[in-house]
Amino acid sequence: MNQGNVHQEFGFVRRYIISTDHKVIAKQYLVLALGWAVLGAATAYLIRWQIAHPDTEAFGWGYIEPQVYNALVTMHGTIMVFFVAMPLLLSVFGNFLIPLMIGARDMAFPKLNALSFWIFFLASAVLLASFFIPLGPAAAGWTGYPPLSAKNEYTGGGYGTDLWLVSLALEFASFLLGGINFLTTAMNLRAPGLTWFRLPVIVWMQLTAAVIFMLSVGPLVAGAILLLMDRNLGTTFYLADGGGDPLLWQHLFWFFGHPEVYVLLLPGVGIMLEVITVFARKPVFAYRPIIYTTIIAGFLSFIVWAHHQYISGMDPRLAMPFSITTIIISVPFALIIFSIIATLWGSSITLTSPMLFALGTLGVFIFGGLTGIFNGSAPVDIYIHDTYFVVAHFHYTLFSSVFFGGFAGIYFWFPKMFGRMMNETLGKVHFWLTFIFFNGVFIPMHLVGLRGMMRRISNPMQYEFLKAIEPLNMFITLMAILLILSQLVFVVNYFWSLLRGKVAEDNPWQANTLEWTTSSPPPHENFVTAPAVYRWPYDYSLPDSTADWLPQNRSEATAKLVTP
Amino acid sequence: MTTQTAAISEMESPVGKNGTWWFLASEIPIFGGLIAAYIVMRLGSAGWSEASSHLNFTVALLNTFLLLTSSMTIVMAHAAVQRAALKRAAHFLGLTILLGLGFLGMKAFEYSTEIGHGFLPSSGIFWSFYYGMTGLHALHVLAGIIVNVVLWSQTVTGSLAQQPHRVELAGLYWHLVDIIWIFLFPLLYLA
Amino acid sequence: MHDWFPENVSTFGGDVDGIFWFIFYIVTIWFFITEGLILYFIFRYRHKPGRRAVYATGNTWSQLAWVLVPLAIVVVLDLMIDIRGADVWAKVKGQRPPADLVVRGIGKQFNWQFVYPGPDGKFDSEDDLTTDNELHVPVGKVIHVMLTSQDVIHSFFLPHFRLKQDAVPGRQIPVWFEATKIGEYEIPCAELCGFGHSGMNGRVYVHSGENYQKWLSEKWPKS
Amino acid sequence: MDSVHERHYLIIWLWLIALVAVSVAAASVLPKPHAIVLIFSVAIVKAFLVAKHYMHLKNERAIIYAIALVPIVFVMILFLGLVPDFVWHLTKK
Repeated sequence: MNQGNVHQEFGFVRRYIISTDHKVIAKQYLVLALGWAVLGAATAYLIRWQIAHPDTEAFGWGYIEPQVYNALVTMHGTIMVFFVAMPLLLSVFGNFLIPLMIGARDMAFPKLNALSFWIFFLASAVLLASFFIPLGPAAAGWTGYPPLSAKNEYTGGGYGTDLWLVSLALEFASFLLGGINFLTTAMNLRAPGLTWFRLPVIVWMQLTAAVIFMLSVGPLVAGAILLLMDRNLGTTFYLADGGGDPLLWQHLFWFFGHPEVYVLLLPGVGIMLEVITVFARKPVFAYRPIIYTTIIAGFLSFIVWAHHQYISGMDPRLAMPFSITTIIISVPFALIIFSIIATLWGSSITLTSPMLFALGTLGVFIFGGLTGIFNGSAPVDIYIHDTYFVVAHFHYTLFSSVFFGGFAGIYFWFPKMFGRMMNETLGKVHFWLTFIFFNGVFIPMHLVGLRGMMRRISNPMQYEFLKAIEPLNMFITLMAILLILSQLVFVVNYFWSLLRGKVAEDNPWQANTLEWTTSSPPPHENFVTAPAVYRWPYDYSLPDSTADWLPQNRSEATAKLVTP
Repeated sequence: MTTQTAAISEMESPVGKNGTWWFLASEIPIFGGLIAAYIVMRLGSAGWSEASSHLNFTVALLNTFLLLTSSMTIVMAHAAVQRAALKRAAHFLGLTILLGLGFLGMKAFEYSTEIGHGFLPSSGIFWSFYYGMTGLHALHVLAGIIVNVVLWSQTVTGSLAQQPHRVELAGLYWHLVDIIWIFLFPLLYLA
Repeated sequence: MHDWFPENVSTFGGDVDGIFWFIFYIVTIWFFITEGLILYFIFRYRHKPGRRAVYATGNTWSQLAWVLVPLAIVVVLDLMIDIRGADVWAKVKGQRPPADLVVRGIGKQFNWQFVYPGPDGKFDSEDDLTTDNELHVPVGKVIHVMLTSQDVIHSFFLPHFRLKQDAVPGRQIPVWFEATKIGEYEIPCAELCGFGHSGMNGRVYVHSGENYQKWLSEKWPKS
Repeated sequence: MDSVHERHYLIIWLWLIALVAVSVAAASVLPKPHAIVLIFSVAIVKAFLVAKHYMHLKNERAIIYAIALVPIVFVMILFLGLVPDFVWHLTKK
């Protein structure tokens, strides 16, 4: 916290490039994440083209060789999970919201925050560079299972896999530092009166996500170092010939990989919850149970990882214990979902575009959660493992959190971020197109999976038993292209609103959390006068107050009389 | 100045200490995962003890002594800087740095004799783990030395007097590196 | 609706499908309850001037019961799924019935190799027979396949038999199946194994007892 | 007061060195299984001494203990999950 220099003006570089202001850093992440999303969408398009029209020239690209196809699949997963979902959900919203929501001037370690971003930028540069080197980027799947990833002779690739590993290691370092910052900020810099149980749920979820990321990624960092050594120093950690074991990587990977799912899920659920309470004008139902179950779910996420490995050659006696924990993890999430549904009961709903996206998150996530039960059941997984059923399932959960949740967050906090409103009509059009085409892609994909179509095959027409689903695959591809194209509505809305949007009031949605008590956009160091907190963030439609909202910084004395 | 945070920060640890502990928490699974993998792989197959017997036990014992002592010296530096005895802190920090460099020097000597005897990272699964674990640990020692050198230079300029807690934070990290070695030593050399 | 799956031709395929449908009915009901409620609430509780939302925080047990009771049902259903699932898992991957025929299955880029022990019943002997991408088995007999891999991880997938198992270098993993129907079925690889992953495809030929004997006598004419 | 601190740190250091001597002696004298149990018990004691006295855990609040211990719990879980596949490994060739 430096010397209260709220009005100090910096030059362009200090303000936008090497800024240590958490709001600017959040926007830097936003730009980078949305940029990566374009590339992620492009890889999705090429993958879908190849599946629907195998071995024809993809429009705008050309013939997709099998080797290139594997690289596309690998990069799609890597980009979407590590370079879109993680920065968008954690870095953008975590960075922007945590200090504002707790009434702090900035993060606990602003310079470390900037450093996190630039390490992430470096990770991005390394991954991007791998597209342009001879033999192309990594092609061993986003899970990078050795031995395939351990020797170039197996993939036919080159240094792409090394760059992929280096890029992931950098990205993990960046998010570890980011997580340390989030946690310390929330522990130390909360405004007076803002107790732990007056924090907005999204802050709790961001913090839980930071903790489970921090505690799960270590073994994979170690695993990645070992894989780099296998590739470059001739060690044999993952090679059976030298006494190693390929399964070791899978355990280290999924010990991180499954908590990672909840790292991506919780912030999205948090956004959904905040947006729904605001537009339902109703307090979140079962606030404390939601927080407790969030923490329980975070803990449970560490004891379910082997459900990714039922048929991997893992000891079959491990399958049922992990199957039980996996299916039991539905309980905390069911509580959160039921509570949100209960929040909707007796509410007063306005269907703005952020609300539509938040409800979309809810609806889509329920579907994804329910299909997860199939995957979690070890015997069913024998058949559906590594098929498109799994692909459809995790797109239902992750697309809901990352894109529906992410869009809800962007539409909702855009006025606070940029001081202008986004266009409502375009927002609603964007929602309906996204919602319809998303389901158009992924509902049929479950059926394709149940027919047995394997993941990561470039040409289903090579198999007799998959010939019948060709029309379905073509339909999915058409829907996917439309889904990607309908995001243009968002792009137009985003840039138009940025330049020409209606100037936003400080609190356009009449929300209670602290970020809405300062100006839009907030000044450097966030608050002109430091806020004090008197209540929890969900006093919507409090019976005795005149208005149906009551910000956190209103004291008891003024609560009943004053319209905020 | 920090009126907004005064109410809470009185009850909580200082920012730097919380942040450092979270950082240590994120380091534990990195080495923890590595050690867990080493133990299960070793329990699951034979021949590791034989490979382990080629390691230079004396050097490792000396290194254990150096690192344990350096933990003591850095905590002494902390005690000194707390009562503004900057010169004494500088001596202890300097000693810590020298002990750390001594550790790395011995490690380098150890590596070079092993490689001279033909034991490379590719010489088998034990050697893979040996070089992987000690190498990663040595990098941590190196990072700690760099931090300590920065702090030492701040005793020269005198700026450390305003930031005495920095020695404690550097110490926390340094002790973790020491603790990791406390486990690596028996795992690799004694078992 | 039941032709969502390929035709089932193994003895345990029905059990796998059965647990699938068991879960399917449970989650379908939950799907309609939850999504139905959401839709109903969105229509029913749309903002109207003059009507305020109910201030319900769920802080009392009587309110919380609306969440906890369904949650208890979820727990019970979860356990039912696990208990039924455990039996099926044990049947497919747990204990294997005694083998009538043991074959080695070896994954390699990008082929399935099968090794038959020959008339002496022993592997690594003179009369072993190695086939590429062809697995010949008799109908109604218990077949054990000892899976391993020469290079990377492959996944031995018999969609019609509801069987899948990764073949891992350095491990020998046994799987079993018993075919119930004569025919020719595919054995794709289900784990990304390199540029030839797509198209890595073997065949299992399920013969009648007679035809299988004929195949045997073609391959080992001397004995 | 500070000289008290410093003497305390020195005493801990002597303990640490003594414990190293114990484990080295154990490795050369005791039969292997016993030695291993002793050596790792000693290592845990050493780590505990460093954490408690040098890292000042004895003066810290519960939250710091939680931050330090929870990762260890998760590493233990990982370890237990690895045992069946790599120690028992039914399917190893």
